[in-house]
Amino acid sequence: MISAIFFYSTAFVLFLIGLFGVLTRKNVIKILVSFSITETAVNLFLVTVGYIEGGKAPILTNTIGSIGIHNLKFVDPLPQALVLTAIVIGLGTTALSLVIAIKLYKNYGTLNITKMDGKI
Amino acid sequence: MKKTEFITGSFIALTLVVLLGIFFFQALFQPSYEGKVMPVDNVNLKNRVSLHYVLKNVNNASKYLAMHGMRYFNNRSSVPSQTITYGKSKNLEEGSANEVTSIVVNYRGFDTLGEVTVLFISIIGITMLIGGVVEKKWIKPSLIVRTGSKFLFPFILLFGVYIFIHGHLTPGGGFPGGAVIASGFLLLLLGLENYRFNTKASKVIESLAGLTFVCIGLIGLFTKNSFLANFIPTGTVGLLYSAGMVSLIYVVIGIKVGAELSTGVAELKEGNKND
Amino acid sequence: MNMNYALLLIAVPLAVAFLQPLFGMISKKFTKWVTFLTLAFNFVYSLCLLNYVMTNGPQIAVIGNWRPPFGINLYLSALSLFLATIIYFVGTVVSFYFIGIKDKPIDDKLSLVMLLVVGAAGAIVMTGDLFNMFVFIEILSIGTAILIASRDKGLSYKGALKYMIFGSIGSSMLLFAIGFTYGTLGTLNLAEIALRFHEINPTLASFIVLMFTGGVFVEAELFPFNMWVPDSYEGASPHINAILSGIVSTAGIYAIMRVFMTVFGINIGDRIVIYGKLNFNAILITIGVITTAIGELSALTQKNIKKILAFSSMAQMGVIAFAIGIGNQIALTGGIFHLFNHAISKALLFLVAAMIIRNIGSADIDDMEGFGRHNKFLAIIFAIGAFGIIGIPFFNGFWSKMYIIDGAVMRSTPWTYFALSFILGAALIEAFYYFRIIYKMFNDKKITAKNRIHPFAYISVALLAIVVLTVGIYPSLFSNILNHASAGIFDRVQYITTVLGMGVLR
Amino acid sequence: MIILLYLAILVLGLSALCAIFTKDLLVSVVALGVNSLIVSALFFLMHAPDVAITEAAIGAGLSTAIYVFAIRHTKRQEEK
Repeated sequence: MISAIFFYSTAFVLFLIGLFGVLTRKNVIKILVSFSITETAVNLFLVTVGYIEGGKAPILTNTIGSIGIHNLKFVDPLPQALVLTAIVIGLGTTALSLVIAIKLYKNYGTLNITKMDGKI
Repeated sequence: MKKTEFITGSFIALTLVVLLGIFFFQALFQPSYEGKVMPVDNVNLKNRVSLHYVLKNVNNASKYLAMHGMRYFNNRSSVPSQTITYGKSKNLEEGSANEVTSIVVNYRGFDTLGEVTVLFISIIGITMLIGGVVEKKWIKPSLIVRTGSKFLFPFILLFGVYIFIHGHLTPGGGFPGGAVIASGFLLLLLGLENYRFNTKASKVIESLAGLTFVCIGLIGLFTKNSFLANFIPTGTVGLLYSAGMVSLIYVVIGIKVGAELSTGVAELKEGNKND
Repeated sequence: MNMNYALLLIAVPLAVAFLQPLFGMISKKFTKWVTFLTLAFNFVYSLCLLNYVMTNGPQIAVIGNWRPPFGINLYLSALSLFLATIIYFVGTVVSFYFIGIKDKPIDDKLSLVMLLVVGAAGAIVMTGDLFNMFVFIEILSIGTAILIASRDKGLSYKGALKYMIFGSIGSSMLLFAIGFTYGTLGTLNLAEIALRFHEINPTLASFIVLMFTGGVFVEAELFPFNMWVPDSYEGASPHINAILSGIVSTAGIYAIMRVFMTVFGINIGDRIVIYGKLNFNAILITIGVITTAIGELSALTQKNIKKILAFSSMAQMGVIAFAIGIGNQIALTGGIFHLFNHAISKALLFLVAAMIIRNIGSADIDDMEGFGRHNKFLAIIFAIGAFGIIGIPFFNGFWSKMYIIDGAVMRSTPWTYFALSFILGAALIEAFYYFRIIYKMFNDKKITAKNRIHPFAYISVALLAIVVLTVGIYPSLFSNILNHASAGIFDRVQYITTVLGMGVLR
Repeated sequence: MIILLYLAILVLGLSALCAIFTKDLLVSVVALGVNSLIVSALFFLMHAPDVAITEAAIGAGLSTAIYVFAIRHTKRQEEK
């Protein structure tokens, strides 16, 4: 089975790559792409918090049959619920930021944040 | 000059990022003799509150907590519970087979109301701010693309509806279902060159769906004395007509999210000439 | 009285907001009235609840019939309802002002967003769940970004983008904090975390606290996360700034108070110390001093009235963070009182600034020379608001700053005295630049007015000025509520037993 | 099986780096979509099918489309 440390490391490394992009990129859309990467990484981290080695997907089906206190086979469903919320919130934030970026381009004629300072 | 600036900037950012990474891993692997640490490899559901969500014995757990006090927190698994069998267990306090759905819509339904509001407000922001952006010319789609998108659209719509109607039984639910519906409209927007999305109708649908969600909550408040309380019998686990208001709310969410995301995509594609 | 009906405070604004697009098809003016009436209803209802809570002690409202550590609950104490009342009051006044200004095509959506922002801020101060707080913080930050961008100028889009970027960094950090907390303690309920937070390994606890700062410092305009303040305030319309300063930062500071003190803190002697390996109280004091110093010094160099008020707002947040860092009950009382004064006075100042800018068509303070001769009423009201912020004796800011100084002296360590001297020095600078504006206004110079001001605007600023004067002359009117409020933060056991039931400590 | 997983992680990292470092914004957005898709596969491996479906529909599908529309309204190449 796959260990949780593996997923934690992936999430952190992905988050750090995204953060590096946020800190160094100059293009607005590039910054937003970097943010999307960090958001994905945070979601990965949150799901990993609920990951149990050898657990099953938290859905009661015909093949699983029954669940009780002595045969808990599920991974933790609560972080998954949180991530479901976080993904949708991320989409809302991204869409709004992109519209703001479009309007910035219409106003300044550039997407480079260092070139915006001088104008208007 | 430009290059050195870039290199120093990257170097500073890299140092910051590496420091943060070391910090992360240090937080993850603390020695446990000083206090509780986050379990990495041996997570146990019995130490977490979601144990009661999975076993659907939250009401028992709150009675147990009121009776035993602090002892509950050290021993969550001693709360009386029952075995839940697929297709057999009846009239549980919460009746959906998909545990994630039961948390998203029922146990933590208030979060979902907020989440729907986040999406609503961001789409309102898009329609408000997009004014003055004009659509650019697209390449005219070929006959195959036009016919294919017309042919596929009803099936995609049907699939989206399927996903959110079965949200309490199978993976999926209102949000992915709505997203699938929106991708159907996206296909129409891309595939047919003179297709115009009806923003006004989708606005009405969206508003009414949102109002229905809050009204379901208010009915719970007035009949069961608590906002978003379940007022419909929960039925048998695993049947389509089960889980009480969960399936109802997920249908409403699916319609709302579908309308919202389609509006957002259409506005972003077409722009809005009148400011 | 059934406390579960307190949910109407959140459900009604949401329901009305969902209906606003339909109202917008009828008439734009109608949506503004709807927003105003909804917020007025919320204000009156929260006042009734505050009255009830003051006599009967803190209560909880349960959502979905799931009892607290398992479901989401609202915590209705004197503090939450007091701040909610302030938020709804400022929202009501600003929306009343908003009815008066000239109609624009986007006004129906703008009034919707305003309603949601005020509703979300009210939800943040009442919720008792960590993740629920995150969701409402997101609504607040997205709504605020839309409000900033709504002026439709290049600068406003820049400000909105900056705010969004800081908000995204903050929300990522907040989600990490939530993940670590849930993974360690297995719960998201604030009361249960408060009960068991000291079981966590101290290093991990410090990490969680540090990560949590990211989410709330953005809204609270505190030091490492306040780079968005100048651009956003300059870019936004001035009556939007009244919302930013009076409502958004109030909600942010509440989150800091509630989570850092009640939930992450432990009672030691007569003060609350934030648990963990790092001495986070000292860090908060340092952050407060740095924020105040940056704010006041930058305000001194500015010519644009919106920027001056923005930096001043940042500085006041620094003062409140200093009060929180001291952590004894008198300083906390002062902090809450100062938060109240700041919300009312800053809303007043921004609304008056909006009227002045509209009247003379410029935001530069040099162009305002002689405005006092031209329109005496507005200039006097501006002076009242400014005196309230500076803390001239017998104005509201005086009493709250006295409380804070009292608390800092009671703490009496060399570091506190050092920080206090900085805060007092900053207050002198603040007095200097406010007096400069007032002096300029009453200079003898003829100016020509460009636009007429709607009578509603006069009514709303007069209302706020009356509150400022009342608090200044009868501070004892609020002392009962304030004592209850600070006790609500301080008495952690009461918080835990109210939410989880009396039997929990058995 | 495990080799496939390591390969997926490798592609994940490469797509993230590509999304950040390339000059062409369209390439960057497509790399972001690939990134989301692989993360959604990881969600599935972690027994979170709900999250996996949502991530695939929203993160990899709609979000990419929105980015592409935004790039059409602005400029495709990152300027110096």
